[in-house]
Amino acid sequence: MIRRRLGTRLGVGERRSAHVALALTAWLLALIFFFPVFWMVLSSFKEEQDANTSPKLFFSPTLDRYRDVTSNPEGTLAFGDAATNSAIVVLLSTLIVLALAIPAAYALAIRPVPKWRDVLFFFISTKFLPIVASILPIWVLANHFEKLNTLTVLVVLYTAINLPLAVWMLRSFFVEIPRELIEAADIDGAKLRGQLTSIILPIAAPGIAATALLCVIFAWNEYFYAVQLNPIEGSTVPMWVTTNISTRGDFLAKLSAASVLACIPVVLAGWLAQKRMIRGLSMGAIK
Amino acid sequence: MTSVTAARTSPADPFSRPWRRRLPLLPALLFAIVVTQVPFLLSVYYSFTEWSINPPTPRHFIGLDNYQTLVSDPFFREAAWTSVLMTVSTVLISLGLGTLLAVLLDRHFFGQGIVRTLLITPFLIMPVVAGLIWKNQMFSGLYGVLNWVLERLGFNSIEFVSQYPLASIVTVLVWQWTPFMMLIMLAGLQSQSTDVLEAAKVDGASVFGTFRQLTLPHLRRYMELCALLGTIYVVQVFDQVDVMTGGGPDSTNIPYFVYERSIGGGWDFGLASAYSIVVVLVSIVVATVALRVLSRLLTDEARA
Amino acid sequence: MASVHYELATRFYPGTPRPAVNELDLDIDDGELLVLVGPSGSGKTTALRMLAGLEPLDGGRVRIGNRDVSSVHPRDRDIAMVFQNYALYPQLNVAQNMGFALKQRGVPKAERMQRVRDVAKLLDLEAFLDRKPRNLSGGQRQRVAMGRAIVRRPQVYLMDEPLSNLDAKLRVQTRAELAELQARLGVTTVYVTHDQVEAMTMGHRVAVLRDGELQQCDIPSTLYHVPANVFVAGFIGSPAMNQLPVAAIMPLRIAGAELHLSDPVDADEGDRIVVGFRPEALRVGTGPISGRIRAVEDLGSEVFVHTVIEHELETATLVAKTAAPFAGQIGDNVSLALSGTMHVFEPEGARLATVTASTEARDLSGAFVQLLDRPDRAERGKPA
Amino acid sequence: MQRPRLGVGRVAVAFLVAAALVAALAGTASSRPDAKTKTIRVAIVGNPQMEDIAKLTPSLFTRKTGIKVKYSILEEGKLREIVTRDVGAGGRQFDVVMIGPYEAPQFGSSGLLKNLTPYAKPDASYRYRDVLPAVRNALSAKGRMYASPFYAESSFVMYRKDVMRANRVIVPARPTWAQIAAIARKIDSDRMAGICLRGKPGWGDLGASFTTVLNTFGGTWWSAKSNGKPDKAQVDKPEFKQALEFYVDLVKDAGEKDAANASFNECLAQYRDGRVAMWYDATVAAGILEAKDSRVKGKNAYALAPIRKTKASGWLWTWALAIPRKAPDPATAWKYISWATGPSYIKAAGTRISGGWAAIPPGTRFSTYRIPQYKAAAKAFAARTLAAMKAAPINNPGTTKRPGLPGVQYVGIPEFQDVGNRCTEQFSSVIAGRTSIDSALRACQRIASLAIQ
Repeated sequence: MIRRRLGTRLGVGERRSAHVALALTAWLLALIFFFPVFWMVLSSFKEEQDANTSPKLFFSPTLDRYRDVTSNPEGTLAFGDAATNSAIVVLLSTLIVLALAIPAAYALAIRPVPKWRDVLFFFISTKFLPIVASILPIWVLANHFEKLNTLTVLVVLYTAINLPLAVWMLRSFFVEIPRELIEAADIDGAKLRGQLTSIILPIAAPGIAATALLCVIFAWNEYFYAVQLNPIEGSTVPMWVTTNISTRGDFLAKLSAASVLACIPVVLAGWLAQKRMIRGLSMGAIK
Repeated sequence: MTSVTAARTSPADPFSRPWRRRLPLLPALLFAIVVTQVPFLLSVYYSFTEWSINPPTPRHFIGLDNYQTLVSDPFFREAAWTSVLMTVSTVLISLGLGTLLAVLLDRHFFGQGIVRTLLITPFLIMPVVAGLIWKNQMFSGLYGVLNWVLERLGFNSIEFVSQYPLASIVTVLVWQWTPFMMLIMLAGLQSQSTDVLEAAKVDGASVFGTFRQLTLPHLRRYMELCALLGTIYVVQVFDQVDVMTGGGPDSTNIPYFVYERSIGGGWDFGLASAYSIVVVLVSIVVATVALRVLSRLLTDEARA
Repeated sequence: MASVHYELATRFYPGTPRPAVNELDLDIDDGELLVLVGPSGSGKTTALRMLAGLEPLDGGRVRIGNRDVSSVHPRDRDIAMVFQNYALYPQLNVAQNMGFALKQRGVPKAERMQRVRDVAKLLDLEAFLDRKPRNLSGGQRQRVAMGRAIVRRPQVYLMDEPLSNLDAKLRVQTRAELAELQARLGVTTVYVTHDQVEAMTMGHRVAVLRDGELQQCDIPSTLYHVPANVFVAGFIGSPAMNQLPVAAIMPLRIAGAELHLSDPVDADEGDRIVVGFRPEALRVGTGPISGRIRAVEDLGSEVFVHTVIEHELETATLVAKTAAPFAGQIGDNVSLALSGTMHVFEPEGARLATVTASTEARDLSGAFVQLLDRPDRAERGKPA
Repeated sequence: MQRPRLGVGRVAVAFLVAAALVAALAGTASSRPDAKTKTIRVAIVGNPQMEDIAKLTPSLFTRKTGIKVKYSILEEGKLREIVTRDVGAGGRQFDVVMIGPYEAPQFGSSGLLKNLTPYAKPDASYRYRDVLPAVRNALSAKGRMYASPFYAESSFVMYRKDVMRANRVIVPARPTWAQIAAIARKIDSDRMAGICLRGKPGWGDLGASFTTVLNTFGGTWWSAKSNGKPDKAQVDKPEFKQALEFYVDLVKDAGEKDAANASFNECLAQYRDGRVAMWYDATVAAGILEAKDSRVKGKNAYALAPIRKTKASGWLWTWALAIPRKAPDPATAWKYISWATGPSYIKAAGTRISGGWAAIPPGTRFSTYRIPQYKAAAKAFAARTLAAMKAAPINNPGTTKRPGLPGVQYVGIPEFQDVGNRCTEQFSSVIAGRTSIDSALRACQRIASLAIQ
C-alpha cells in the first residue's frame, strides 16, 4: 500500500479516530478564526449596500471597490504613496531596531553588564507610558524640531516602540548560543564586530528573522502615531485605510477592499515566514 | 585578601572595565532614554501644570492639583478596573486558546500548514480594521453574521457590542492575540526534547498526564513570555475600543480614558498627563512584582 | 613557545565563599605537556580558563614566558584552546573554522589556506575541508577542533577535556595520537581531564587538584607510587588504592591481622591514621585476613576481586588484583594476605611514610629494596 | 542546536537595505514639492461630498488657478483631534481646516482663526449674502465669520409614506415628539421598528439627537451666569430626566435593533433595508435615500424635527472651511475656500459627481435651492431641508438661559465635547439596558459639574 510506504502519521498504538477527531478540531477552529478575514475579503467584492445589510454569501462580485480605493484624485493620499511611506518607515525602523538591539542584547546576554536585569526591565518599562498619553509631548517635540509630517519622526518612534521587544527577544536567543563558541572566538582573536558578524548573527539568524518580522508587523499596522503626527506628508497605509471611513454614508465594502490591500504585505510576509518564525521563537528555550 | 582587591580594581584588567561591557548597550540605551524618557519627563512636567488648548490657556504651574483631582475621580478607577479586566481576560483566554491550538497543531495531520496559515492571519490584521469588521459584520445586532447564525439556530439575536461591550472587545482582542500566543507556544512545544516525551511514553504515562506533568512545566517560561508580551500590548489597546464602542461603562479602559481627557475632547493636557504618570508608576510597580516575584523570566538565570 | 607560570593565582566565583582556585602555584616548562586532573568541582577547568583569560584573576598572577598576562585579553595571549564540546562554529565549514583565528589576525588568504591545508594533512582532514561541522563524526569534529588550535601556532595549547565526548576505543587511540602530536610540535600544553588514566598516560607531569587546591604535581609514576596525600592516593590508580583507617597502636592490624613493617612509622600513639595499599599488594588465597567475595571483575588478563572484610567492627571493602584465571565465586569466603608497598597517612591526609608491609614477616626483605629504588626515577620528569 | 543558516541574515539585510533605498528614492521624488506652484494643505473629513470635491479639485480649481491642493482626508474624530490640536497649539500644518459650528465661534473668539468676513464680503464670486444666515451665524462670533460652510444639515424626520399609509397614520409636517412617539409605537412590529434614533456614544452622535430633544423638553446641560459663562450643571433637573426617559423609552419600545450602537450609518442601513419606518437624523440622509441606487427611493416623506415646548428643535451642523491664524498664506487659502464653498462649485459639481445632482453639498446657500436640476433631483426633500435649515433655532434652542450660544445640538463651550462624550456613554449604556437612568444621570451630573469648575 502506498500509504504504508509514505509512513504513517499515527504514533504506535494511537487510535485513528482520535487522530481524525483532533485534526478536525484544528480545522474547525482554524476556519472559525479565519472566518472574519474571509468575510472581509468577501465584503471587498460587494456593493456598499450589500456589505451593510443582512449577511449575503452569494452576490455578484465586483472589483469596483478596489478601483474606488486605488483611483484616488491627485492631491489626496494614494495607496502607492502610502505604501511607499510605510515600506520606508517599516524597513528603516526595523533595521535600526536590529542595529541597536543586537549589540544591546549582546551586552545583556553574552557578556552581561552588571545589573542587566534592571536594564532589561528599563527597556520593558518604556512601554508603560500609554501611547495616547505620550502623543502630547511627542507632538510638542516633533513640532518644535519641525519633524511633523516627516518619515523621520515615524522611523524614530517605531524604533522606540519595537526596541524593547527586540532587545528582549534577541537577548533570549543570544543566551542560547553555546558559551564556548563565544570563548573560542575570544581566544581566536575576534573582536565584538567579528564575533557578531561571524558567530552570533549567523547562529541566531532564525531568531533575528522572527524578531524582525514581529517588528515589521507592529510597525506596519501602527495607526495612532501615524495619523496624529503625519496627516499631511509621510502618511502611511493605516491612515490611507481609514480615509475610507465616513460618518455620513456606507463605507464597509470600500474599507474592506482597502484593508485587504493594506494587509496583503504583512499577511504574505507572515504566511511565508511562519515556519521560520516558529523555529526562530523556539531557538532553544526562551529565557 | 589585599591582593584580591588590588586585582579587582586593576585598571588594566579587561574584566574590571565595566564600560567596555556597557559600550554595546549604550546606543540602544541612549536611544530609549532620549526617545521615551524625554517625553516622559515632559509629561511629568505637564502633570504639574494646567494646560488646555481649547480654549487656549497658557500653561501654568499648579503643583499637585491635578493629582488631587485624579485621586477623587471614580471614573478613573472604573477605567482602571476595566483595563485590568480587559487585559487579564484577553491574555488568559488567548493564552489558553493559543496553547490548545498549539497542541493541536503540534502533530502531523492533513492540511497542517494550511490550518496554521489560517490561524495566524488575524494577528496580521490592522487593529482598527479588525474592530470595524467585527463590530459591523460579526457582532451587529441586525446584520452581524453571529446573529444571523443565532437566528437560524432558533435563538434570539443578541446586541453583542452594546449589551456586552467588554466581552465584545475582549473577543476581538482574543481573536487577534491568540495567533501570537499560539506561535510562541508552538515554538515552546517544538523545543521540548523528544527524549523526555519518549521516556514518559515508555514509563506508561497517559497523554494527559504527560502533558500536565512534563509539557506544561516545560511551557511555563513560554507562557510567561506570552503573558508578559500580551499584557504590555493589550494594556495599551485603544483602536478597538475607539471604533467598537467609543467608550462607556465596561469599555473605557485607561488608554481611552486618557484619550478622552486629552485629545479626545477634554483637552486638559495637564490632568491627562497626571493620569498617565500614575498609570506608568502603577505599571512599573505591578510589573516589578510580576516579573521579580511571580515569574522566572528575569530570575532564574545563573549566567554570570 | 613559552613556559607558563601560575603565581598564587586565585579565583572566587561571585557569591561563593570558597575560592574555585586558591593560590595556585605552578610552573609549566616550555614544551611540557602538563595535565590538570581532579574530580568535578576541583577547579581544574577554572585554572585552565584563568590561563586562557576567560576567567579573571581575583589574586595572584599568570605569566606566559616572561609576560604577565593577568590583565591581557584572551585574544592577545597567543594561546589556542580546544573545548570539551569543540565549540566549532556551526555555520562555518571545516576550513573556515580552522582558518577563523588567522582571518581575525589578518593573515593573507593564501597563507591562511596553506596553513589550513598543512594542518588538515597532518590530521587527515583534507577530505572534509568543505564540510560543515554538523556533517562530521565525533572523532572528525575533535580533530577539527585540534586543527583549529594547531593552525594558530600559539605559544600554549589549552585543552579542556578534549576527548571526553569520544567513545572509549577512539579515546584511547586519539590520546596516543595527541600525545605524539604534542611531542612532535613541542608546544607547551595544558591539558584538563577528570580521567586519571588519560592524565597518567599523557602528562609529562600531572597536577592533581581538589577543591581549588593543588594537591601534588609530579611525574605520573611518582604520583602513583609516592602520593602526597590520601586524596592523590585514592584518585590516581584504577581500581583505587585500598584505604583503611587504623588506630596507631603498634603493631598495626588489619581485620585483626598483624602487619609487619619494613620501617617504623612515626605517628602519635592512638591517632586514627590511614593505611593505603594498591590492589596488587593484596593476595587472594591463603592469609590471615578472612573476607567474602562481593564482586569479581574479570578483565581477561587480570582479575579484580572485591572482598568484604570485618575491620575494627565495621565492614570494609578491599580490592585485590590477581592473575587470571580466578576460580572464586561471589559469596565465597576467602583468605587474604597483604604484601607490598603501603602508605601511611596522617589523620588530616598527608603522607607520613611509605613502607613495605606484610602480613607475613618473611616477605619483608625483598620489598625493602624495591622501595629504595624509587626516588631516582623522579628525576626523569623532564621531556626528552 | 539550530541548523545554522549563513545566508538568511545577510540576504535579509541586503534585501531590506535595497528595498529601503529604492523606496526612499521613490518617496523623495514624489513628495518634493514643486517650488513654482503654490500648494495649500487642507484637512477635510472623509464624507462623500468631501471626497467628491477632492476628486474635482485638480480639474476645476488647480487648472484655473495653478494652486495645488493637498488634502488630508481624515475620519471625523481624528480630524477633530488633529485640527483642534494644531489650531489650538498654534501649529501651522494646515492652510485650510474643516471644522464645524461647535469649533468655529470658540476658536474664532480665541483668536485662533482668521476672520473671513473681510475676505468674503468683497469677493463677488463668493456671494456672501447667498449663504444661509442661520449657517453663517452658527459659524460666527460677534459678527465675524470664522469659517465658510461647505456643507450644512439640519435634522428632520424621514418616514416611509407607504408604511404610514398601510397603517393609516398621518405624520404631521410639524410633528410633536408625543405624536412621533405614538406613531412609532403604533407601527412598531417585529419586522419593522417604529423609529431609528441614535444611541451610539459621542457628543456628535447620540449627543446631537438627544440634545435637540432635551432642548425642546425645556432642559439644558448648564445654566448660564449673567456673563454668559456656564453656572451650574442642570443634568439633575426634572426636565433633563424627563427628556432622557422619553428618549430611552421610545428607543426601547419602538426603536431600532442594537440601538446603543447605532448612529447615522447604522440607521441609514436599517432604514434603507426597510427595518425601520421612521428615522430622525440629519437632513443629508435624504439625499442618500433618494439616490439612484437606493432601495427606498421615492417611498419617503419628510417632516420637521419634532417639538414639545419650543417652536423648532432641528439641529444645525455644517462642515466649514477655516484658515488658522498662523497659516502662512491666507490669501491663497481664501482663494481655495471661495471656490470650494462658493456657488459655482455647487453648480459645477452637479454634472460631474457620480451621485448626480442629489449628492451635491447641500444646505449652505439659497442659490442651491434655486438650481432647477437640483430642485428636480431633490424634489422630495429640498424644500423641507431648506425649511429645516432656516428654522434651526441656533440662538434660542431651548426655554432657559444657557451658555455656549449659538448652538442647538451642542453647547458651544470647550467643556461640552468631553462632557457630551462621557455623558452619552452613560446614556447609551442606559439604552443598552445596562445602567439605570438614575445612576447615569448622577454620573453625568457629576461629570458636567466637575468640568466647569
